[in-house]
Amino acid sequence: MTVHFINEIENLTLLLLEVTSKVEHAVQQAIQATFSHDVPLAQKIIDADDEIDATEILIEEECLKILALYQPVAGDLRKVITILKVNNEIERVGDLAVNIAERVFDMVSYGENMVEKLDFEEMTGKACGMLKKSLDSLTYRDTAIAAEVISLDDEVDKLHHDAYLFVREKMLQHPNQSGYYLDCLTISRCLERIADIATNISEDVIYMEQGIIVRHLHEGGTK
Amino acid sequence: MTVHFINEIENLTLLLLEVTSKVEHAVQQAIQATFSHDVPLAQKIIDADDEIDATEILIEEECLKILALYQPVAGDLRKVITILKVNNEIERVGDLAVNIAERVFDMVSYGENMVEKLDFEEMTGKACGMLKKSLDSLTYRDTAIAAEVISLDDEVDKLHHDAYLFVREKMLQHPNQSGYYLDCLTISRCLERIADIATNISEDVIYMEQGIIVRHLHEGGTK
Amino acid sequence: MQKKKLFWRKLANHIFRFFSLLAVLLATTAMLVIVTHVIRAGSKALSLNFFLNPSKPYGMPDSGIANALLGSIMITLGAALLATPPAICAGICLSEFRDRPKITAALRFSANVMMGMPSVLVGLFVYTLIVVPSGHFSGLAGSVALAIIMFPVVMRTTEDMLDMVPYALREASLAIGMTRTHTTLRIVCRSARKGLITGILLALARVSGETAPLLFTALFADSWPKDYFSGPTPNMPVLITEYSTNSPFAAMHQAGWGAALVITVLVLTLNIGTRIMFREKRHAT
Amino acid sequence: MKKSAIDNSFKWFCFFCAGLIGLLMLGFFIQLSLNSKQVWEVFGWRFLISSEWDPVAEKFGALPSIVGTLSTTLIALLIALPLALAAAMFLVHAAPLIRSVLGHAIDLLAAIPSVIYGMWGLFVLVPFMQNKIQPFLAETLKIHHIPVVGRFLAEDYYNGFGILTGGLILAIMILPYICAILRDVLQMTPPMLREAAYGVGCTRLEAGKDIIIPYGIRGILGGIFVGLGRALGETMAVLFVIGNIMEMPQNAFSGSTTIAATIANCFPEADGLQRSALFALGLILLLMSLFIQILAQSYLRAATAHRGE
Amino acid sequence: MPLKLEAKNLNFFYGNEQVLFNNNLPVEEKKITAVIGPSGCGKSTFLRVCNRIFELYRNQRAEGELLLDGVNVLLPEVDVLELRRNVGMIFQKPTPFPMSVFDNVAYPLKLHFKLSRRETFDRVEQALRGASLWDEVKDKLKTSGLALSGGQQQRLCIARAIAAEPEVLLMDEPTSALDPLATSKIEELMVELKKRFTIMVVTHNMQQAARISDATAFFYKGVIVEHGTTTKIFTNPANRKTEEYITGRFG
Amino acid sequence: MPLKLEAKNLNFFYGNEQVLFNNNLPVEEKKITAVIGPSGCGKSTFLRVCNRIFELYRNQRAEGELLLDGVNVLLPEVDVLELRRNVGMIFQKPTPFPMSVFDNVAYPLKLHFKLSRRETFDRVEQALRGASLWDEVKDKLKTSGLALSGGQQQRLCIARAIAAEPEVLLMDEPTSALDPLATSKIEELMVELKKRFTIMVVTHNMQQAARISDATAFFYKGVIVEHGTTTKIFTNPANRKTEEYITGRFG
Repeated sequence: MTVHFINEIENLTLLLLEVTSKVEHAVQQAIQATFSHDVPLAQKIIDADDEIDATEILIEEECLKILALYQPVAGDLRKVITILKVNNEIERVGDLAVNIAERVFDMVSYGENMVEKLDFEEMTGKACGMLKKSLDSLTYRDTAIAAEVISLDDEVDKLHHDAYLFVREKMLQHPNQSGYYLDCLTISRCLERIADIATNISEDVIYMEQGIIVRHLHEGGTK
Repeated sequence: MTVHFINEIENLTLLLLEVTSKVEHAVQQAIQATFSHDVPLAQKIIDADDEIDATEILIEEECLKILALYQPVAGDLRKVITILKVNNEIERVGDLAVNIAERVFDMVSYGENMVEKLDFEEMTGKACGMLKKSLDSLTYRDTAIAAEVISLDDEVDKLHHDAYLFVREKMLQHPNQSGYYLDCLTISRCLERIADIATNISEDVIYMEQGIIVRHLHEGGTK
Repeated sequence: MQKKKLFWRKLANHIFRFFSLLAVLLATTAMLVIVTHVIRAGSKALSLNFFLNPSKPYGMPDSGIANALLGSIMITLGAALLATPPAICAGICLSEFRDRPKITAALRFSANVMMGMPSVLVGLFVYTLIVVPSGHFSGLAGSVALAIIMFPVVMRTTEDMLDMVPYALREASLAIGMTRTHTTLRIVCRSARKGLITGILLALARVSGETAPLLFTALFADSWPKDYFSGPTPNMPVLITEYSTNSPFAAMHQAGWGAALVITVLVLTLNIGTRIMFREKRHAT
Repeated sequence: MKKSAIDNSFKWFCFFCAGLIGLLMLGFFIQLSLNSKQVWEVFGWRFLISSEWDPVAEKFGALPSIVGTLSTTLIALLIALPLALAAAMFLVHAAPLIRSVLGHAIDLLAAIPSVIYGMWGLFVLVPFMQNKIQPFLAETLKIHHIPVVGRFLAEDYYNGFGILTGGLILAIMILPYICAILRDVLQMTPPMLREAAYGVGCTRLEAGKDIIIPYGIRGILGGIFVGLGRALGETMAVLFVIGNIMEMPQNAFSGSTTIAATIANCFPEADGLQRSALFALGLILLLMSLFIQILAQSYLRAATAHRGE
Repeated sequence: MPLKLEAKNLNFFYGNEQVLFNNNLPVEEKKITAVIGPSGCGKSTFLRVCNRIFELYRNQRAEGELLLDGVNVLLPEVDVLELRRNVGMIFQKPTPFPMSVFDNVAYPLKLHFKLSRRETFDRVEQALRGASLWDEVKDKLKTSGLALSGGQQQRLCIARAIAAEPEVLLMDEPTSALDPLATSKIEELMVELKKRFTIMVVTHNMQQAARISDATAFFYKGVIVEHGTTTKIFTNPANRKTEEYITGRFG
Repeated sequence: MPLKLEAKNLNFFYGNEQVLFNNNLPVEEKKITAVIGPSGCGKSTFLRVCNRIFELYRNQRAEGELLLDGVNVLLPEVDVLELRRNVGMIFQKPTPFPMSVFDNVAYPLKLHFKLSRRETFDRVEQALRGASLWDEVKDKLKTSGLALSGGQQQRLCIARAIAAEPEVLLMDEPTSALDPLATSKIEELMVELKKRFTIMVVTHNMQQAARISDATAFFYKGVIVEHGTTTKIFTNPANRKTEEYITGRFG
């Protein structure tokens, strides 16, 4: 019956990859919407989250089903649990995309050219890249990639910190635009959290492959 | 062998309760530290997080062990998975407590009496109360409590929204203190997230007891 | 205390093992003595003529055992033909049709009792049943007597063998849509085939040496067994009896030993042959 | 419909065949009872306890035959049983090669026709008893001076025939027979039970006497009864060596007779009341063997049921 | 989903003792339905009603309806031999017939169909392939079926059962006498077979039921306490008894 | 942890065929050590070396060391009767002796000790309680051990084994002939027993090994491929073969 177990796991991994790419897309579009103050796009992203949530539930139920029906042990068990946890994380990323998109409604009130915009391109690229890579490490069971993702986290943290300083400075300069900059800070924080989530996923992958829990080992540094 | 399985699960639940009360305590102390600008206390909270992290890893390993050794199904399986997920959530609460405590270092720079303080007492009480209740619902397998927790989430959201409006107003009034109010907003957000986490836990409990995934069913409203 | 106990336990064990070895040696030597004597004494009588000529009254030359051998074969085969088919059906009845457990239990008990029936009584029975009404001894009466001895043996062997066929096999056969008869004959009996043949042949080997019943039925005659249906028929066991007890002459004794050797070899050959050909679980009876 | 008709007729045919065995058994009883009616009418129950057998005077009694039958059987069993049991235990534990060689030898010996034993008894054992054993007992051991034992073993003249010789030949005959049954019973002890016995620290003797024999006890008893029945009804082996004297035996070397031997011996020349007396003996033998068989079968059946668990 | 088999109000009696009580069970076509429950709960009995093999024994009787494609097969006018061709059965212990491997499979064909030698051979090969046994036995079709290993014998029995092209396969703990390796082969085979047959399998082994079945019925004391998809039963059973049984709280 | 039993360089031969190769296995005191592996991997053989029961058979021999409390019990000068008192064994099928329940347990006592009736009775009761059987049989101590149910028989055998106060209990698939309910009782009993005895159990059933054992040794083709705590083996085995075996990839 191992064949069937392997098939089920593969299907599940594919489903997870699919929802990940959707989520990633959602994050990128949300960032774009904040930049272009595109309310319809933001609304679309918020609406699309339902689908992502549904997929999360589906994956979780499948994991439960696999655990109940195939009762895996050792590596197989770790794989299922990892998928279960990664799935949870991915859904959180989806929620973060929604959080970003929600900011748009507030941001538009400040008008396109009224404010000095923050460029999230680099940060978005990095965070999404980390997410993608962490999922790659899951798919290809490659702990090297996972380790790389973990090391990248510091860079994103740095970018977030920069954004924070930028925002504080701007608020001092333009107190009346502080609402806008608050939104920017929220977005930055969301992106930083996406990077954190990618790190978590990578840690889970390392656990899956090697059976070692690396979480919290390096946290002292990054937090 | 069911006896041993039940014992293991009970021990695990106890461990989880213990770490939860620790985390709760950490949150309350962190809030107190922000209010009294108590840096040593904040540092203590941050240091104590290592222990919480260690317990999280321990609980997760125990869950994996139980899954591998006892291969539970049905209600038993849902219980283990719920503990696994709740454990994860609790650790996040611990991280949030650290986040709150970290704000203290920044806040002290504004001096005790310089700023109009935000009173987080009500919000902290509510959020921690929800967390406590959600764990009670897990312990007593009581979905009524879980449902109550879920319904309380809106109140905390409301408080967070109030805090947001308050912060924005204060920033306009005192742009030079905007750093402080940013910290306050962060704290408020952390508390709101604690409430969210309590809600998640309650949803997990409902799933455990009834096998129905209630997550996302009501999210449209609360997010 | 424990050490002492251990010593006595071990001593008792050694004594026991010695005694059991002794028992085996004693038993086997007794056997060897008999068998070698039969061979030694019997081989003196053997010659080609001994096998080719019929037996003749004392004093006549070229006496042999050919007629007795032929008669024995006829009587034994006749018994097998008479007994086997109904005995197998009777065994099938005991093993396959259990819906009347009381009747089958009674029949099984009868068969067991019949298996232990002293053969001399079988002789008496057939004597009054056939010999007296028909007015003469006959080979057929001998066959009937041997058949009566064979019948319960084959019947019980059949039952035992069929019982060894797992019940699931019957259900499996019925489950693919076979009839009951078909299942019994084609599947169950076929599964037990080896055991059945072994049982029949061993029963045959056993009755082929029976003497007592033949004394009352086939009797003996110094002629070719042409009167199988109507007169005394020569046969080996009675020939041996006649030659060894009822005759004071050494020459007759020697011929008797010869006949004894021949029948022993025949019975054992049949026995060994059966066991080798259908090597399966042995059965005591 | 047609298929079930075949099924039914086949079933009834089988029942008919099986019924034959019941008919046969009844037939034996009826025939022996009918033919012995005359004796029972003349002598009544005294036939059983009378020791006279005088065809000329037309006086018949069954006691000598019964005593001869029982005593030869008893001797045979006393000799054969311990040897058979010990030998069977040895065979079960012996190395595979020895086990199979000796085992087959025993199977074959059990198959040798009884007339051969009788003949060997007549030509070898009787002279041996006459020329060696009896003189040895009487002259070397002065057996008749020993009280009690002497009464049983002393005989004035040596002829070799008698109860002891009959018993011996029966013992030799049933030894392989019982041994084969016992070996089969002992071999049916599950290997795991044997290992369990050794596993608690039994020696071979202890395992045998406390575990293996009790486990097969019913089968063993059944086997003994089957051997007993066989000895009881045996004709030819005893006929040659018992002496065929219709008197109450005085001691172990007295010539005597058994029921089966009497029938075989006297029947050809008998008629009238004597023939009826022989049928009456037959009836007694039938009842004895029936009794033994009932015991044997009840034990054997219990044994199979208990193994079938 | 079309129903292949459906028990309606099925009751079963051993003499005066009732062992199945008002059983209702729909069995979907081309699915594996596992029947689980503690010893003596009537699960094997239920299976033995489906091809009326219980009729071998006196004092056993079934009441109620058992619909095969909508026809109540418990009615006396339904030909039992034909029914048994349509409903194959596999037993706990392998039951190869005392004949060659080839004849074992060809036997039911000869019984039920009039086929040429060529056709027979083809269908035997097909059945053996269907039972994943062909490659292992193609060179020894003439050897006795009893000479195969336990797992092979069981697959031979499956080949025999499917040779007559039945619609339903009943399996009564088909792997309980086999070692783990042979068991997993049989399990894989069963999943393969459900593409063509409707399978009902009684099993003691809950993991097995979980692994291979699509639907599960839980029997307790002669009553079907719960039935539904296997996933449902094993992750979220509706009945407390079911939950207790599958989590090992009893039985 | 103190080692109770330790195999060092243990080799085993059936005639000329070697079936165990250089086995090294430390067995901790008062723990349950499960021995798993595919059929024919030598796991039962390993157990049978531990009380030298293999010596019953010709052509079987063991080489190397098997230390019981540091003493190599394979040496001929070690008394085998004494060793077997110290190392009890439970078999696949229950093997009650053909005597009463009481005598079954009293037998090894009578064999090895000189005890008064009172003492014997007390120790029998103690052993039966230890095997969780006392309550079920206290009213029928005089009935035959064969009259008990399968699960009770197996517990009777356990009582018999522990009556002589051995130090090690060897169990060779002790539940493979039992139904699930009896199995779970035996498993609970085993966990109870490890408070007093060192237990080695051979099992086919991986779930069982997972549930009850503290340490697990995986045998493959006569070699101990991996041994360690059960948690480690079942969540994160070091060897690929072990992983493949416990996840059902083979065997």
